[in-house]
Amino acid sequence: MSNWPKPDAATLLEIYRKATLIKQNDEHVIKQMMAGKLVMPYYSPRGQEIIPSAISVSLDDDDYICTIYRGIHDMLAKGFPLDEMWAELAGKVTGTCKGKGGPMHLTCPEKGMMVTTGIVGSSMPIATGLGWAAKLDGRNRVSVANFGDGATNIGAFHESMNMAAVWKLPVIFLCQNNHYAEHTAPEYSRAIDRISDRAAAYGMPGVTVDGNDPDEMYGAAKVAIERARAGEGPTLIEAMTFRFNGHIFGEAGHYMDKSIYAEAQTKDPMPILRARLLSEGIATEADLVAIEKEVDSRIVAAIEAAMAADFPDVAELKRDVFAEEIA
Amino acid sequence: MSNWPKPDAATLLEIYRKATLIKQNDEHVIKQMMAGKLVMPYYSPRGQEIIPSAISVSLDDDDYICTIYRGIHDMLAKGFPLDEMWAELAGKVTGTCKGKGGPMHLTCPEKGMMVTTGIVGSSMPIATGLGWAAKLDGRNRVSVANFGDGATNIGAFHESMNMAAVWKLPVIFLCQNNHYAEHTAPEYSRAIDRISDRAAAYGMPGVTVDGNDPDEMYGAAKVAIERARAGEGPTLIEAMTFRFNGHIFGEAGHYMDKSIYAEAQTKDPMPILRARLLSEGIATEADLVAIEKEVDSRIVAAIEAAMAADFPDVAELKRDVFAEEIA
Amino acid sequence: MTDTITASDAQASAASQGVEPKKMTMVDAINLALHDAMDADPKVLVLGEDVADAQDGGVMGVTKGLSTRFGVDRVKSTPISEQAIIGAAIGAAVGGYKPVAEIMLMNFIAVPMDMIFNHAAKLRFMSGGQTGVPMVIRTMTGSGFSTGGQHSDYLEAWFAHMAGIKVVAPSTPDDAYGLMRAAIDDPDPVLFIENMPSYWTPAPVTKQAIPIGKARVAREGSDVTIIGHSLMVTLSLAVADKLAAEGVSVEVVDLRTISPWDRQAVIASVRKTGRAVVAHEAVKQFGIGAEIASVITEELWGELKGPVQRVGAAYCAVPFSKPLEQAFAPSADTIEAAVRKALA
Amino acid sequence: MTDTITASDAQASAASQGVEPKKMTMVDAINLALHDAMDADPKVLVLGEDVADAQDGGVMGVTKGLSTRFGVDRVKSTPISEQAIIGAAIGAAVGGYKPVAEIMLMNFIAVPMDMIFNHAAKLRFMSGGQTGVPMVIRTMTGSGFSTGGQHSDYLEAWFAHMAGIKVVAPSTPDDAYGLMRAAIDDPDPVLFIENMPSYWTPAPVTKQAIPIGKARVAREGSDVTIIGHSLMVTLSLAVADKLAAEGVSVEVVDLRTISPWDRQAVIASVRKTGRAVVAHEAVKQFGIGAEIASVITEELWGELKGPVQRVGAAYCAVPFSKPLEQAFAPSADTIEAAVRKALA
Ligand SMILES: Cc1ncc(C[n+]2csc(CCOP(=O)(O)OP(=O)(O)O)c2C)c(N)n1
Ligand SMILES: Cc1ncc(C[n+]2csc(CCOP(=O)(O)OP(=O)(O)O)c2C)c(N)n1
Ligand SMILES: [Mg+2]
Ligand SMILES: [Mg+2]
Repeated sequence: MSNWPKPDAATLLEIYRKATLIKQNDEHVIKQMMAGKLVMPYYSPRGQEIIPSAISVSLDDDDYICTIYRGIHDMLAKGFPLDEMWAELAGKVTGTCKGKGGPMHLTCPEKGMMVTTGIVGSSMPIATGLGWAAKLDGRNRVSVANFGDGATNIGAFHESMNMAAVWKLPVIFLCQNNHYAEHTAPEYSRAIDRISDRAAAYGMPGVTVDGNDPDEMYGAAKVAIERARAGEGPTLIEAMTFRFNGHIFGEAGHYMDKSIYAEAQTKDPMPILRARLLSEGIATEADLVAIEKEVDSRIVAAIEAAMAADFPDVAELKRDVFAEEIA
Repeated sequence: MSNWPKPDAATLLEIYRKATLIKQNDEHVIKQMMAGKLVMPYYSPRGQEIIPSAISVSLDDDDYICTIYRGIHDMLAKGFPLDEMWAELAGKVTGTCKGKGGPMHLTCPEKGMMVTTGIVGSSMPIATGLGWAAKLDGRNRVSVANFGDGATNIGAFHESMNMAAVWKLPVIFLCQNNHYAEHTAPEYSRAIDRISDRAAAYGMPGVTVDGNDPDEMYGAAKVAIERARAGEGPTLIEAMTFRFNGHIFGEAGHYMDKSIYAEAQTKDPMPILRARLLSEGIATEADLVAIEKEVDSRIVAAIEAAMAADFPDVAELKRDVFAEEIA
Repeated sequence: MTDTITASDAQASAASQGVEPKKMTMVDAINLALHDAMDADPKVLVLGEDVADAQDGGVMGVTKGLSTRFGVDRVKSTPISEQAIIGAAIGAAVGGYKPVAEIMLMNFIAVPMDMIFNHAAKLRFMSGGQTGVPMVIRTMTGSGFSTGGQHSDYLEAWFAHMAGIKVVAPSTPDDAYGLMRAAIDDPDPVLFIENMPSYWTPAPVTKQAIPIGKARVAREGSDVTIIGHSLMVTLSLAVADKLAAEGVSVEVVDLRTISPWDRQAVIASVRKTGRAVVAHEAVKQFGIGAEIASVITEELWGELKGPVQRVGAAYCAVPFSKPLEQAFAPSADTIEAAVRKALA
Repeated sequence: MTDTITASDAQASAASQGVEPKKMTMVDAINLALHDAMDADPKVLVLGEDVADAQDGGVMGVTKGLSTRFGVDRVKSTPISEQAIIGAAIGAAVGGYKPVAEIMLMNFIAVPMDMIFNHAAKLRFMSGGQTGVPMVIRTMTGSGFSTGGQHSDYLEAWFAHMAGIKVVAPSTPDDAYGLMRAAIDDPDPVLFIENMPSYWTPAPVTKQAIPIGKARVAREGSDVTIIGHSLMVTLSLAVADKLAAEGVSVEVVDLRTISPWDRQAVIASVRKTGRAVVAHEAVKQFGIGAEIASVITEELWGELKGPVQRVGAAYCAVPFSKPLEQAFAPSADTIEAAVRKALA
């Protein structure tokens, strides 16, 4: 909306840097999976890069986020350390979760990356609780709950939106609407068009933005974050986007409507933002290539370290079940 | 609303007859409990008599209803046999559930009274399934889900409202808003005023009516029922009312705001409807006394039969666990 | 003697009808059973996330073709709403239909637990038999696919401890077909546990209904009995093969139905062998093996040659990292070790 | 010798400090424990339906006074949203607080099962120890109050079978206080099971923390051991009294913690008596008694004088009608019969 704050040139470049990391990381993951070097369920965020990049520039390490199986973009944008992420994907003891969590449970509290869940809808109640903690801390922290469009039909969405609104918690409910929920198109799962209209049921502001547009996404996020930091309560943001690599790595995608897919491709945010940075003179081709190269070499280094690291010892089965190791 | 159908004189009298049965039944239950002759958790519907009475006049035995622990009014209005109800309350083998269900699980399929649940929110998903069955039957049946205001904050509400809307099922979601949920006033449980506004989140019509007013309640119910029978899908009705005897028999009620209580009492629907029937010349005092006496004697007879009946045999523990008796 | 069905019975009976049992995968066998059941009874319904053909007939393709053949009124893809899925199934069942609801993975069954435990399993009893809930809940699980902590738990013990619901778990395509037909025809709720590791191994399918509540002697033996279900049966048969070479004769009993389980068949087998091992992939502590071991011990007090051995997963969430995941769940080696302990 | 705490220890220690332990009900003991814990640590929070004083401090009054004393930011009455209640508690715990969440009755715990099973119990493990969930879930149950099929089930077996969560169940006001303090201080999630039949019987409260994972010999004896928790301990003590008159010496072990249970203490007791009865109010089949009986049998093979006897509820929903409700749940008579069978 017209009165929303806009990202300045440096911020736009930072958004591009984060988004590039996400996109290139995705390409490397797929390459490693094709080569059989990573074996895991993989939910590619390709196409959704701008959303977390444009919100994360307004967040600190101190702010909390919870995300889902398709959340590697959220984590990278939030500053998740690459080495520990790759080691975790490879199931190594040097991974952030010592290899015990894997891609669906990546966690990094120093970066505020508190919970990654594989259960649809479950990021929201927990993010609500983190919002309660943030409020009690009195440090203007916010808590961001990431989830998909399909997740807005599950009970946990309703309960946590309502509780966060009643308690005026500093939570941003960030719905990344990528059109599909596994194989399900929206007409099979809800009888309304805009998910953001659901916010009214809780007395919460709700807004739909083009999640691929850094301006809109940055603006909506910033407004919601400030509102939360000011103690005015939660906001629902519906960020429209698309996932180009289907639900899970390896799926056939027959359920996808070809014209919808083709139309979405014309809106791929990565080439659009890149072209804009150049056309608006925010960066030169050389600047961007430098970013892309630097990002790439960081990823390659992380992969190498991950592949060289050790697997955890089976004694780990008895650790971290409880704080005290079990006998 | 102004274009809603209005109950004619005979219908109004029928509503009064049902409501009187509910009110007098409640008085008898309380009397028996005070005398120690019934031992059970009892959730009095005193004050909510008009809601089920005014909807039931538009329902057949063939139509389904699901209700909750506070549901004896819904059942009586739907035609639940008095003898079997009282025998069930007394835990007798002649009870509708052979004494195995008790007050929170009264069931009578011949009258369409399919499920009574003690779990908040759970009447809704099951009523949705009955709506699916009704739709498949192709017999213009409808399914009514009864629930309280507090239940609208639980996940099952959200999921079933959404599913019923997407599938265009013949379900009436009937929220009996009696202001409190156990000891909780609305300001502690939702940040919006009208629960019916939640219907928009599902693309479903939602309406708030004075549940104590037979005209409004009859009209809203009739419109929703016809819509459902016509295959146009579900409706949410929020019927405003009050429960005069608190949440559960025996509670102290300290949480209740005295002025809210006093204000609600001025709206007690029973004396209001009675006075109206007289003032509009729909019935004479003698007519009404006759109804009240007849209702009373039916209840008294049911109580006597219930008290005289036998308890079930302990062998019943092995029956009805499965269709086939267990060894 | 018990009336347990032995491995060869079904095939013998198929053979006696001159039918060559076709080989198919468990996925295809379940798909066929659903087709046949929907064909046989118009009251049979299917619902769940992505189950209709516009959604590719299920993420694993188990329900492929059903909506095209039987229509989208009877085969409904749902929103992601597990409570409403089970609630809708309960309501349809109470209303006279026979729904087969899919909960994609067993871990997600924690979401609609209220619907299953407080409602599906109890409505018949609480209504004094006036209503019943003839529904099937299909769900799938099984570790070994690097899916981490929330996608491969076995939770059969929760449901076995729940009065009013039956629990079945096929280990072969033939059982998957037969148990599915029986589960759909059953007047009470049945939890049908599929396991991913057994999904794609073809085996003969005879298309016979298999009675709920009856175990199957998957292999006869005389020295020790292994009792299990799902993948554990396959692993146990491999252990039996291996030990046969050493002259140890292992009997393998496939529970098929976990609740109500076939005490008679299990007791008969252990009475014969005098030694028992119970294996399940669920966490060992407080798993179903404890009940089975307890009953064996109670019934055969003084007849056992040693304590019943129990095999189950480690007490932790399913770990992601391959070596941990492998060490977490019982393997043929773990079962073999338990058998040797039983024989010691 | 085990380091089991005996009934007299705590009182002796209180007495040695010259303190006369005050008598109070379990409701008051829990209320006091919550007050003391909130006083001792500003990170302790309380949430649940109706828990604040504007809502009368809980429908049973267990949380009375807390919000008045500690404020409505730390003591929050919630909407009826069990998933959000547990989710909020998990989030607060991960964020450094120590929430005590109330799920009013144990049957309602089926609603937030996903939050408990897939999240609270697993986050520490799945994060490789980076996060933890130091929360307590208080819940209450117990039949005998004519509440029918959905308000009085015991479901401890579900949680005992779940890695990563502890389960405790006090049988006395003293244990209720001590276990609550320990549960709140514990770095991991603890399910705290209260039982309504024990709510209003006053008994001395010494205000000592009671270690999680340790059983208590509630009565010493030499002929047979009864193992139980919650109300079963009270009933077992009555049985012990009665049988003492006949010259039978019954030892009663109160588990206090159901998971991880005190194997050492239980085994030591049964090694001494040679006979065991395990009693719980939950449905017998696949209940916690099966695990305990199995472990006793495994550990004391050859030393037991007979099979472990198990006592539990009938396999059905809790019935409403009084005679059925009484026959459904174990009573002193049922336990006595099992003890006699163990002695036979
Ligand atoms: C409670 C639950 N039900 C079902 C699933 C299986 N599942 C995994 S992802 C998914 C689709 C989610 O869609 P959406 O919320 O739109 O997120 P997206 O994957 O599109 O990012 C489903 C149904 C699950 N993980 N959890
Ligand atoms: C899932 C669940 N949570 C909590 C309860 C306890 N409980 C019983 S009635 C009730 C209040 C319900 O209020 P409302 O929906 O407004 O219905 P009312 O009783 O006012 O008719 C609560 C919290 C329950 N039965 N089920
Ligand atoms: Mg999506
Ligand atoms: Mg209410």
